[in-house]
Amino acid sequence: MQFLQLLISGVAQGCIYGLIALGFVLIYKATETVSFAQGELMMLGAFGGLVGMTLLGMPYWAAMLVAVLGMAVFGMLLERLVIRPILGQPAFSIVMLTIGIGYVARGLITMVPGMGTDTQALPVPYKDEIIKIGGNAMGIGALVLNIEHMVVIGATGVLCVLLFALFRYSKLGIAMQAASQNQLAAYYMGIPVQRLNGLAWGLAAAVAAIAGLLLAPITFVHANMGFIGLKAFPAAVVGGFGSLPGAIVGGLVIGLVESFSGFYLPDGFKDTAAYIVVLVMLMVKPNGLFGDTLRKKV
Amino acid sequence: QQGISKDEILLGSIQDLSGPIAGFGKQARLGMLLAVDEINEQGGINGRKVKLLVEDSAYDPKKAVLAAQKLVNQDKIFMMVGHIGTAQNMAAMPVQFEKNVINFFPITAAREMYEPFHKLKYSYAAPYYDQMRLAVPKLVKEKGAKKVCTLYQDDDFGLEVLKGGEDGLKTIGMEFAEKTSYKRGATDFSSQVSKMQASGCDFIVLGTIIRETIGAIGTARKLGYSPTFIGSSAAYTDLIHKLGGPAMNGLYATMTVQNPYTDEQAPAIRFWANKYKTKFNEDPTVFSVYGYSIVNTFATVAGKAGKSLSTDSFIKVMDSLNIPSDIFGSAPQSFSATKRLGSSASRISQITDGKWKVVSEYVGDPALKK
Amino acid sequence: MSTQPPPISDQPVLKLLNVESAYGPIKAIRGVSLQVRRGEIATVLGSNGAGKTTILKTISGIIDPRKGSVEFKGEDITAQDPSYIVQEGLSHVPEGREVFPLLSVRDNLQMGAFTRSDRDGVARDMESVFTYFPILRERATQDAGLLSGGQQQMLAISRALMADPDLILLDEPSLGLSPKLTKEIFEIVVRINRERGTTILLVEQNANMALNASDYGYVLENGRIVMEDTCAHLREKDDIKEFYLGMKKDGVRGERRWKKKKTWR
Amino acid sequence: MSEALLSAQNLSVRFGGVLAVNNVSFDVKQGEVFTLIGPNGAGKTTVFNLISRIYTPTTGTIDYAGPKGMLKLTEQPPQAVASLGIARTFQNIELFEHASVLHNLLIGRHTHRKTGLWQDLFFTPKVREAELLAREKAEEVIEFLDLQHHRDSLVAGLPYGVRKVVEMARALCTEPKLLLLDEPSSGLNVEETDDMAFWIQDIKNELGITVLMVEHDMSLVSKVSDRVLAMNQGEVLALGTPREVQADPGVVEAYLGSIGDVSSLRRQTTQEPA
Amino acid sequence: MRFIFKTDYAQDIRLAKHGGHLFWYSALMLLLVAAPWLFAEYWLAQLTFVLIYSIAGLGIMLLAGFTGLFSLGHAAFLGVGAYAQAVLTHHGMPFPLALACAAGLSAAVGLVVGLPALRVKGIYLGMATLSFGFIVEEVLARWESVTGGNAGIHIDKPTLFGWVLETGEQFYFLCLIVTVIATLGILNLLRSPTGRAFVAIRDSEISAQSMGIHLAYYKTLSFSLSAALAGVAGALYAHKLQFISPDQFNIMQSIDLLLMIVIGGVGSVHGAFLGAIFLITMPQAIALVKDYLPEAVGQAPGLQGVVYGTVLIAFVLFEPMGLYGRWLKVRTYLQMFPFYRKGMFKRQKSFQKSDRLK
Ligand SMILES: Nc1ncnc2c1ncn2[C@@H]1O[C@H](COP(=O)(O)OP(=O)(O)OP(=O)(O)O)[C@@H](O)[C@H]1O
Ligand SMILES: Nc1ncnc2c1ncn2[C@@H]1O[C@H](COP(=O)(O)OP(=O)(O)OP(=O)(O)O)[C@@H](O)[C@H]1O
Ligand SMILES: CC(C)C[C@H](N)C(=O)O
Ligand SMILES: [Mg+2]
Ligand SMILES: [Mg+2]
Repeated sequence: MQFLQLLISGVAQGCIYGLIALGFVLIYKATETVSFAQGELMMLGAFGGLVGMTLLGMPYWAAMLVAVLGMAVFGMLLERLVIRPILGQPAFSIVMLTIGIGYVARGLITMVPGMGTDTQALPVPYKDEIIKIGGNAMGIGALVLNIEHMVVIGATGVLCVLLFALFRYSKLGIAMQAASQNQLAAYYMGIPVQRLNGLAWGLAAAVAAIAGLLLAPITFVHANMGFIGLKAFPAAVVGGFGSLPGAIVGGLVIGLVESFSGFYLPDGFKDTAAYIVVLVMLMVKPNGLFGDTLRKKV
Repeated sequence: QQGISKDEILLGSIQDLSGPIAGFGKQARLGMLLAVDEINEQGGINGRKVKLLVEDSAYDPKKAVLAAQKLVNQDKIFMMVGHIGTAQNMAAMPVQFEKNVINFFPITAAREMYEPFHKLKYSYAAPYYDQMRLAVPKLVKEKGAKKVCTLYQDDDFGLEVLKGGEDGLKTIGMEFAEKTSYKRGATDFSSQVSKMQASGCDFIVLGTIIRETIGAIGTARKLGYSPTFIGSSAAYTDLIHKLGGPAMNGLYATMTVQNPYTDEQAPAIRFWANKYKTKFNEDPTVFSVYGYSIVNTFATVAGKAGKSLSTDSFIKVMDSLNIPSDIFGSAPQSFSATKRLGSSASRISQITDGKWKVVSEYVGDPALKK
Repeated sequence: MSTQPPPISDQPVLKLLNVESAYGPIKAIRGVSLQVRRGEIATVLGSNGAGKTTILKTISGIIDPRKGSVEFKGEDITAQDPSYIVQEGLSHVPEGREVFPLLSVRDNLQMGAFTRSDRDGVARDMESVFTYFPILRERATQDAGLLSGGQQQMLAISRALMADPDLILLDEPSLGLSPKLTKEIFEIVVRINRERGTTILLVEQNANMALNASDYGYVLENGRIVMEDTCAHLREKDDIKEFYLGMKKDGVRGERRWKKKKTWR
Repeated sequence: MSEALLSAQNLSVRFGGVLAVNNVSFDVKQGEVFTLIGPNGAGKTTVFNLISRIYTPTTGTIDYAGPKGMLKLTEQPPQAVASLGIARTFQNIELFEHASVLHNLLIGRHTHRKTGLWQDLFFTPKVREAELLAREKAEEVIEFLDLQHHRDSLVAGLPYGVRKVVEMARALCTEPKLLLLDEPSSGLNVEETDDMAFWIQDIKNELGITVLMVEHDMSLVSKVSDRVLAMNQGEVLALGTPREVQADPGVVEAYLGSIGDVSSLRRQTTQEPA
Repeated sequence: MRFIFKTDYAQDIRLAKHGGHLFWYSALMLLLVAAPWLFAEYWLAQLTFVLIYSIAGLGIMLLAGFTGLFSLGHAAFLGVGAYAQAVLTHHGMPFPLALACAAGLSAAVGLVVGLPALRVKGIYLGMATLSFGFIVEEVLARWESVTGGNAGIHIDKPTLFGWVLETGEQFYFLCLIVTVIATLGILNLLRSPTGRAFVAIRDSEISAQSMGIHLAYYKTLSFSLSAALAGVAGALYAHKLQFISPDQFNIMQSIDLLLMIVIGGVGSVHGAFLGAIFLITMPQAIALVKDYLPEAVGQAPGLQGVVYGTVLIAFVLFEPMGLYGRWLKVRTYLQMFPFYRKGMFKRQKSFQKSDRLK
């Protein structure tokens, strides 16, 4: 029973990592950059939802929709204003840009008086509800499923399938990958690289917003909530950066390892488990579980 | 004398304005500003206006040092007041002491704020260690708890809580049945809580601050696990019940001054709270009170030190000072040339119906510590 | 060639006027003017570093010219976004292959047809490309980055054909291809020109092939056009014969150790 | 021109479903120019990659007459290949793009470094001396290949043809015994190909370096090669003098095609553009 | 433009390429030596921090700028150096010896981290180093018997042969000497085969290998050297700050180090110094200015993050070569003054290519 409960917590937490990792992988597949701003976009999305619900008094679903669409537009704007001018520069420059964007986003939110520095709760309708399986009449010894986690798990699955289909089967998705692999050739093929990039960023921001909104009941909304992205990186790496199913599997691996090491191993292992797993993974399988093993052909 | 001019006293403070406990830092700063404004409106201290410079450390010791260097060596402040954070204070104090600048009433309840002795250290906050050492055995006995466990933040703050709890339990012949910890910023406590549940703990000492307190209790509630929880004064904040909602009811925490609710029974507190709210358009918190009291105490002492205010004359007044309980219900404090902690006493409070209620008298003899 | 080739009209499809492009402070082409008529195959000859690739890149918008203008089908496309230019019906086989290394061969070809929306036409062209280069069909699911050099070159050419363009810019299509394939490539190029009326601007080191396949030729030296004429005429010129076709009067080895100065300019 | 400098026996390598090289054996004799030809995808570059240890053969071995006698090349680590006196160029040109030509050549001198980390850190007189010597050697190669004009240019801005030469220069800087050239003339025009032919001959005759090359330009092949090996689909098709191999019907069929006259490409109409 | 007429190969390997260099760098040295008498104490302390960060910057520049390996966990080496120094001097080891040990220990740790670097690149390497950074931080926090855990430890003033460096000035000179030595070492490396091998690996691993460069050896070497420099910087940092705790060496510190060289200019030794100057003065500048800004902005928390991020974005957008790149352009402009043409530094269109295939 204990084991099962740990398994469930691990899967739940793993899906959270996986959900965020999806955003990383999405941006990576479409633009070959690692976005350090993904966590911050998530934070902005959550704040968007919060403003919608508390200040503007919108119902949950409306606020959610507005926040996600708003973030999609924001992502595209971000691309237009900040990323596009240096499109084509080495990926490293763009990575640095995303770090800068992260700083600014965190700072700006913190600057908002009366809101930025505080921790806030997003009043979602399903908060604190749980499902119990088994156990006696009192519910003692039952397996506990948390609705908040179930929602995350469901959303992660759906998003993963959608994104996978986009990149595998749609012309647009393949073109995004093409542009990221060889921008020059993409231009030669008439692929509107800049517009696709804008789209990719919009999509990434929307995915981030979804992640932020789903996470909000679990971690609360605050300026530094994006730092959880630092745990999602290992998830993406373990799965193999660039593989969408890999992101989920990686997230699950990290979540489960954390859950079990937190229970069975001495203190301190839970917090470093993710990183130890990454190091071990990179030694054993340098490109992750699902990453493509490629060498330049000369 | 550095920081004192004909008509101005320059004070410095370092707060976390953009880091993990920015919520606290901001409130403390506002509390200080309120006090400064009140003092200046009343003509200042012996004709000198008070000027307060606040720097941001973002809860980062290195930034705290840089900020301290700026305040001490560049702006040449007279005194550092209400600097937040243990590690940050530890890092900044050498810079201050080199220039004979007093570290006055840092906002952290670590024992290092008055130990080992230094003539420039003054602390007002009952240490987490003493809070837990005294409150835990008392509450354990009251509740008749069988197995006591702890969940603490693995940093200097959490360790103080842990040690206090450990030493307190020793006095009643118990020890922690399970010790679990987490890293600052953690959001998932399921395995820690499961671990404590599995070992059958019915009393949990929390070395947690805001989100972690809520997260841990929330996780337990969802698992249908409801032991007695007690936190330190770091968890004594209105944010706990505001964010955590009804699930937080029943949580105990040690504290000294009361959280100033704007609809508080006591008129003095209510008046003050509303004044604060009118000025800053925000509800005050217990950290606002800390900031406010710190500056006021400074003003009292500086006023007594007279026109020829200097570090030495300040210390002289300070070392024979007795501060009675204030409107917020702080414990009486006293200082001497060897005793640099105002009081180690704290009381216990509990969340009932979504609000902190004081449930005990001060425990701990104020004269217990040297 | 049995099919009656469509006539070459006098209308220029592509017109460069006084174009000047540079890489930073280095001027690569200086005031180049040329035009390609609808339906013809034109070629640009020139030694290494003469600026041939630069001309093609300028046309397809990869480099913005400092001066001058580029006109395509009567529209000014100077310094336009390259993807826009391709959508207008111009496609470019770049120097050095430039395939999408991590996409399959089939996806690479699909990307060639990115601007098209007629599925049937695309499928048909994919078939014909596979008949030109059967190896591509064999490797359709393999990552393009793993193909051999020549196979990648085949892919790059095929990809441009997939766009079904009005004008193809070919930058050294025979690079790294076997002698047999080189000839086949030219046959294909000519066939596409004759059958579909696609206009072609060709840059090629294999001057013999280029001059035979093309209708009109330009000779580029140091970023300037120094000679232009019909290929029939160019084939007869002594300088061309000597420097580009390698038909030296004296075949004595070692004699040309010391390069002769080129005569024109 | 007698004993084998390099001898490959029964080399095979498989990538997934593709048998890129299939049971290939050949000897390269000291002091000759040995050429590999074959249709695209025949496995020529793969043979080079096997020799320079970028790939490991599935089966088969390569023997090489190193400085200390015969050794199994297939058991050497990749970075040891250069110090054994084998240098190569790449089909797609792999230069240090953001460095100057001179810098590229100096990196080519790496196998001849005589100083260690600590000496380098303090730039001892010994390092200075070695640096000057390396520079002199590099200058010799620059002289040899007529690269004076490009000495200080960044590789990224050089025309394709010049880069080919720079890559060859870099390989020569390692002072190899065996030089592997992958399509040295691709991207060069007739005149430049001629120069390349002279250089290859000079490399063989003046520098005494054995050359193994892959090449598609048959005029160059016949001009400089002593022996030619034709491959097809990973297998050996023919081996012999250039003339013999070119006459081999299999080679003509798979590789050469009916070259000869290309005037058939010309537009057949009378309509001459004005 | 200045033309240097070359008559001798030795000219190319000289550190100072011409009289101008010699003059300006001597002047700079003179200024640095005279600094304690010219600057107020506060600014001297800042200058000391600049020197310390420059040393760390040189290290990460060697790794990222010259070998092309980006580390997201460099603060760990800083931490190892700092703690080694703290523990060793506490046990009475004299400063120079402790410094050497700190450097050595960091180098050894760097060697270990270098091992995964042999197999992974780009983002994977970034994650490996990031993970490593987290693990080191945790070890520092958990190994309480040695490191004092999260409570942090105090460091004594450095003693040189029985002579205690009491004042800020003395410590400044110590840092200056170490910095000069480190800089000369790096410059020497860069003009010798070792440095060339690093740069070769950065540009193309496959050709570096075919030139006989042992990738594994040079990558680990680069990691070790870089870590050693970070370790030295960490040791000095510990003395300067006098108090260290594990969270001073967290991911944010690592990112700061990386930002430092990006803003300074990746791939130039100057960049390390300019970046360090920037990193130290920027927060100071904000702190100085914010008191004059309107309350709502000046006192708002988060201002620093916003300014910091904006400056970083601005650099990447407008000056990808960093401060040093900007300086080069200004210099060229001045040298060519009447002949400067517009568009000379106009950025060319450039096109990204997958770096998964390097
Ligand atoms: N990226 C670049 N940066 C700087 N200069 C360049 C760059 N690309 C080309 N050049 C210069 O521009 C001139 C023309 O180059 P271009 O590539 O157009 O020549 P080409 O005629 O195509 O030569 P090749 O036959 O070698 O392909 C050359 O002198 C070259 O040095
Ligand atoms: N790393 C690899 N993975 C999978 N297939 C490969 C790999 N390397 C080569 N091949 C395949 O092996 C065959 C031989 O390739 P190779 O590059 O040796 O050809 P080549 O003879 O050099 O041809 P070209 O003249 O076109 O350069 C090709 O079909 C190629 O697709
Ligand atoms: C304000 C407190 C929560 C600060 C905490 N006591 C610390 O040590 O940093
Ligand atoms: Mg070209
Ligand atoms: Mg090949």
